[in-house]
Amino acid sequence: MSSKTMVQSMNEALYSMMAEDDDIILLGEDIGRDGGVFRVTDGLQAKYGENRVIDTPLNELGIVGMAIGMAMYGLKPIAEIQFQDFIFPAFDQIVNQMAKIRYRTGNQFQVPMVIRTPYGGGVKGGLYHSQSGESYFVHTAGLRVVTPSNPYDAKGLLVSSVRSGDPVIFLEPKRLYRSIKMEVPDSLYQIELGKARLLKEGRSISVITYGSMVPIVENVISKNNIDADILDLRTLLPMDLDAILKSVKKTGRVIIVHEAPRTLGLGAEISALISERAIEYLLSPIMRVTGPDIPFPYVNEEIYIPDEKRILAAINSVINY
Amino acid sequence: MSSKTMVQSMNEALYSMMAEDDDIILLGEDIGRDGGVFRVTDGLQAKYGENRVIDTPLNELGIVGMAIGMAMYGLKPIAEIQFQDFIFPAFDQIVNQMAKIRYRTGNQFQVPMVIRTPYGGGVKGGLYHSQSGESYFVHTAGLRVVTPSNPYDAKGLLVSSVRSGDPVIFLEPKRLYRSIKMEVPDSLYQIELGKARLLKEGRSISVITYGSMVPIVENVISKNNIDADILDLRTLLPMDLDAILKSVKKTGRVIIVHEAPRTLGLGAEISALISERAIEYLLSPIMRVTGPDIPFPYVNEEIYIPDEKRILAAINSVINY
Amino acid sequence: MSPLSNISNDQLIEAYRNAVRSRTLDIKIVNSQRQGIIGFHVPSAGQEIIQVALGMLARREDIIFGYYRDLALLIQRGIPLDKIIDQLLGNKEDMQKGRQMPDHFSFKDYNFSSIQSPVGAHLPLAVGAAYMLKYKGREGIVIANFGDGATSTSDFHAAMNFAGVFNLKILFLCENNGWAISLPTEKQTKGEIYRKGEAYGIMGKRIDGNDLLSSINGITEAMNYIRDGKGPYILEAVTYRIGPHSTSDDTKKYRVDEITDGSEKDPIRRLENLLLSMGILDEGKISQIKADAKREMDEIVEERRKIGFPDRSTMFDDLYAETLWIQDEERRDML
Amino acid sequence: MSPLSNISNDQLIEAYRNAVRSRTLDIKIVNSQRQGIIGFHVPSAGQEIIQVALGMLARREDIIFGYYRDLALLIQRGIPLDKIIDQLLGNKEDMQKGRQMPDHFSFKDYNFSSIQSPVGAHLPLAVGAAYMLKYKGREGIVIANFGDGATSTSDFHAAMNFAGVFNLKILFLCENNGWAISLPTEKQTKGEIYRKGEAYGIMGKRIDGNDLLSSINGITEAMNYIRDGKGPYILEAVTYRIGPHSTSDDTKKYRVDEITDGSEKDPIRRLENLLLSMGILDEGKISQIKADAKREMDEIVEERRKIGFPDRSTMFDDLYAETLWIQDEERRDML
Ligand SMILES: Cc1ncc(C[n+]2csc(CCOP(=O)(O)OP(=O)(O)O)c2C)c(N)n1
Ligand SMILES: Cc1ncc(C[n+]2csc(CCOP(=O)(O)OP(=O)(O)O)c2C)c(N)n1
Ligand SMILES: [Mg+2]
Ligand SMILES: [Mg+2]
Repeated sequence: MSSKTMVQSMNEALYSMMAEDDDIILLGEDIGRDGGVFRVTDGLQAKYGENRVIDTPLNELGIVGMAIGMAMYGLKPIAEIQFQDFIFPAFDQIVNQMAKIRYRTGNQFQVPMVIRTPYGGGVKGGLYHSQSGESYFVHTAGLRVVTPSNPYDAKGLLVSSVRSGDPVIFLEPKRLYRSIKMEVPDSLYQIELGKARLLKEGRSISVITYGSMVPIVENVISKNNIDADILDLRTLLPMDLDAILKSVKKTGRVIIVHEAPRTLGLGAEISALISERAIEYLLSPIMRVTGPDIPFPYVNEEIYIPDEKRILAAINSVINY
Repeated sequence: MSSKTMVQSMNEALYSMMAEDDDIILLGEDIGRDGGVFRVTDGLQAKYGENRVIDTPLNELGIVGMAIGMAMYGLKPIAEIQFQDFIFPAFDQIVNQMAKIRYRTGNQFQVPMVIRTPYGGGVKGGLYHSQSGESYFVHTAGLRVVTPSNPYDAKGLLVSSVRSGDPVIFLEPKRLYRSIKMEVPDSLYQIELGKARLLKEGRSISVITYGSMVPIVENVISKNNIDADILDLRTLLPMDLDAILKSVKKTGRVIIVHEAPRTLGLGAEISALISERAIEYLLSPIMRVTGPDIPFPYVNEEIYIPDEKRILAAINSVINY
Repeated sequence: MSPLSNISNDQLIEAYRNAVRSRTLDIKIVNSQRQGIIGFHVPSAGQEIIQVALGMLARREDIIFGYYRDLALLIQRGIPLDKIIDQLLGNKEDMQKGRQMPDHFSFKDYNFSSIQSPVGAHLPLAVGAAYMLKYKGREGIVIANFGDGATSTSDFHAAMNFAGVFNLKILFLCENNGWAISLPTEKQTKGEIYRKGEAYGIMGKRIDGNDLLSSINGITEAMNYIRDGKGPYILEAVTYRIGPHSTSDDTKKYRVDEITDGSEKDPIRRLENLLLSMGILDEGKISQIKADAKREMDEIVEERRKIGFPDRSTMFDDLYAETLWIQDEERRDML
Repeated sequence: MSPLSNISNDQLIEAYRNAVRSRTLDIKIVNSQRQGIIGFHVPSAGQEIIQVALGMLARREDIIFGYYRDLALLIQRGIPLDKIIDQLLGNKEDMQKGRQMPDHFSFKDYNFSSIQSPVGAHLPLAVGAAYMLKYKGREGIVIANFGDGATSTSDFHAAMNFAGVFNLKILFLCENNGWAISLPTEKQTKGEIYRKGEAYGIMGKRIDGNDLLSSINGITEAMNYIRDGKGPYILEAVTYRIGPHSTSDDTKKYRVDEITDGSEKDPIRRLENLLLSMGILDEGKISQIKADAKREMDEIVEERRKIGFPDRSTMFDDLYAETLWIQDEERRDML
């Protein structure tokens, strides 16, 4: 147990899993000698060699496609896409291959693999180093989608993702890579996929969020002494429906906070699930506090990401409805 | 005016627009000599030549990317992607280029282009000739997304799409290509983008749908004498929020019907918009009748697509809530 | 030394028989499609010889990533006919549970990978499989088949480049049948397919894929090169699509036929003439092979037709290692 | 005949001056980044000579699709410095309204297209622009610049193949600087970049991009070929990334420098020596050019810094020809 950043806890997870299981292979751009542009794979090539920590040519389709082939034939590849914004060249491989192979082959082939990729804004990355694209994956049955919000979860969820036997999109909130330090066990542990974490209990409102927005939401709630449930989803596909409904049925009021654009952002699905199944418990509208439906701009990026002011306003409007 | 199928009305729209405007160029796989695998571009190469109706090599990224470059430099390309299932190799070009160029260049460049592509199941196409991927595009600000449900709308919406000056994803419900014939004017006309059509008025429920599901919904409603508003969205991005809210505020009950998978299908956004803005008018849960969250299977495809039974059950459950 | 010196007469007869069986089945499927028994088909007529040659030379441990037009390869690979037909019918015995369109096979037990519709998308997967062989130090090579159209895809480019960089044991076999639906190869690319390897530091060669000797020679040479660890290899097998692109395709708009079924240029006829001239077969034997194939295919389709379709509830299976609440709920609600 | 016979001494001095100005600005930006004035930068140090040569030979009507490391090209192209700095600062005068990261320029008025981050993604667009020229019968060619890493992208493959098939007037100019972030070119591909054209029936050549004569010669030859309608052309300009990949990059892990700023191998120094030996420049003039550049860059950055940032509400503009209710509402709610 020691204090670690998310980058460190994930690096450690990779290090230890690779020590245990020769079938785990890493591949991606600049992940080897350079240790990854965010250093998540730092030192792993030196330890495990060039054949296990593979610096690939610049082609995301190739990275993902090659990983799929490895996974079909017994390996457990963990691919890194340098920024989530650059995953789209591989989108056909993800949607039409990775997500569908187990199904289309009648379970003859499985695709146990993880695509790790940093997402989200707040690092002055402009249109192409800031995107939050989780919706594109959550809409794709056959995938699992996971997003940690702190160093402890990052390690446990990564281990569970690798061991799930399924293809997983693992979205890493890059803004939190080094901004939070916390005690993280040195050994391997798992956090069950598909389970949300209720990180604060309250009675007046349910605030549902995940990933990069969790610390901001926690801040608003505690600073303003709001009597709220805060739910950190952790897994976006499948979402923890039970936890969502339980909280909403208790509080009768809900806001959803995410950084991705509003239209068909994850908030839409959460809202729809609630008004399908628990509308009679609702005491006010379901509000979404999200990024706007525009590309992520370089200047004024702080306006893009939901801030304390916007979140608080939504909470108040719902509570005082 | 004469009776036309959707294939015919679109073919006519293309024919006439090209006659009027030399800057309109078609490109895609097998659209020239062959006239397109669904014959939408039949005869156009013979009329307008190989340089204007371009048979491209087999690369969707190339088709879309080339069209974007044309559009930036004064042409008005209309690209065909043979099946919507095959659009994903071009996804990076769509999300990161086509949708963002006007924005990122500060309006120095515009991208007036249309990607036409057949979508949806019911033609025994299995996993890769049946997909309804509208969510992937509707989540992408900078695009317009349009889906006609009949030959008249197909022509008018296509004309408006080409003239909009914006990048448009034009999703053609392939199951309806030849199954409906109706009177369609021979001359060019427009249907305003962003406006839904209220195709039946009623008081007890709002049924919101679009594209391939429209005829099925109409059938259920009329067969069962349901006193419903039927809203055919026509444009999926931007949706006609006013029409949706107006109808829902009147009826207080709503179901959404689409063929795409449920999780983050368009129904999620519609539901969320309603419970954000009109929850106090609701008399029952917002129900979604959609395709399931599985790849589109070859056998048993009729179970995948919402049928009269499932739609009726949802209507009844909402009305009798 | 005869190019066929390593091939016995029995093997030649077997190759011929399998080509004929494939063609016979191909025709049977097309007819079944017209009768509504089978939903769809991409005929392999005209491409049997290169496929049979490949099937002869591929070893058990070699992993094949075929594509949708590789019927003769499946047959030569020894995949039981009933399993093939079950897939075409999408019946209850289909290993894929009726989920894929006809001709989209997966036969893991036969080291025959999974066929998808998006053209070329299997090629990077083949590279991954080849990487596994290398990493695990396993015997065997990977063989990836595809059409001329596939060489234009992004997947082809990524796969070739990665294979070159990682120096993998992989044979890229392009069945250049002259067409990608309606697009002739000369409009598909201005490069020569067998020379596309030069962009990736990969050896390439063109062979006559309609000639068994040329095919066997070319494949043998390529495989030796690959098995020796010299690197990947791209073979362009020039062949010819005798029929339409698929049962949905109408070739009238874009094509006047050059090679017709059974004509002198038909690759099966060419093999027939070769074997006749070598005295390995005679007319009687040929007639018998054809008649046997006809009976065999008629019978097996008749037999497998009787099998029912997969249970509806199975359509919600096999998305994940364990089912999620989403599909469980949808199964419950929709059935 | 001297390779430079068409180039006047004044042009040579101008080229040198622009290379120096570019390098000076490059250093100024890197320093400004450290001081928090500019957010980010991809230095172009080491690649100025090929860029300046290109800028000399590109005509006004030629459409350039550059990439993020083309600073010297912008300068040689005659794009006003203030517009360049405004983009780097993302200030109110930035033509792109502060929306893109530094080095992601668009200057339509100068026939300089729009730079994006996803590597290679502009290449198919360049093909579309070249198609427009052909379709409209317009003068000029398209020039598309990119790095060695970009040759691995799917976009490169699609663009090259389409350009070949449609026989377009397009110059693919690869600035092979030896690296794609930390990946050396020999691990990027086992093929030679200039020979990648063979896969597409496209002519190719390698030149020393750090030598002005070689660059001018190579580009002239390629452009003549293209302007004559003989087809597209790929030039591999061998150059060298002197600095890190970007201001966020730390090269220590993966690299020992071969060419350093101002060393004998530095392409600007090479040009300097050439012009000295030709008697076109002397040490005094050189010092003055350098001092002028330093003053110019210091002054202009100081001047443009004073300009404020774009109004927040502009961030909701320019998604569509007319704004939609969605962005209108979000603008209202969020500001
Ligand atoms: C990515 C993608 N785009 C388009 C299609 C539609 N399509 C199916 S087969 C085909 C032509 C393939 O030609 P080729 O690779 O030469 O193989 P062949 O069918 O001739 O054997 C096309 C365009 C597809 N299946 N996948
Ligand atoms: C599609 C995509 N993948 C990854 C990246 C991250 N990235 C930015 S630059 C770069 C290397 C580019 O190398 P090269 O093309 O040689 O150009 P150079 O930077 O050397 O000039 C990478 C991997 C990106 N921008 N786009
Ligand atoms: Mg072909
Ligand atoms: Mg480089």
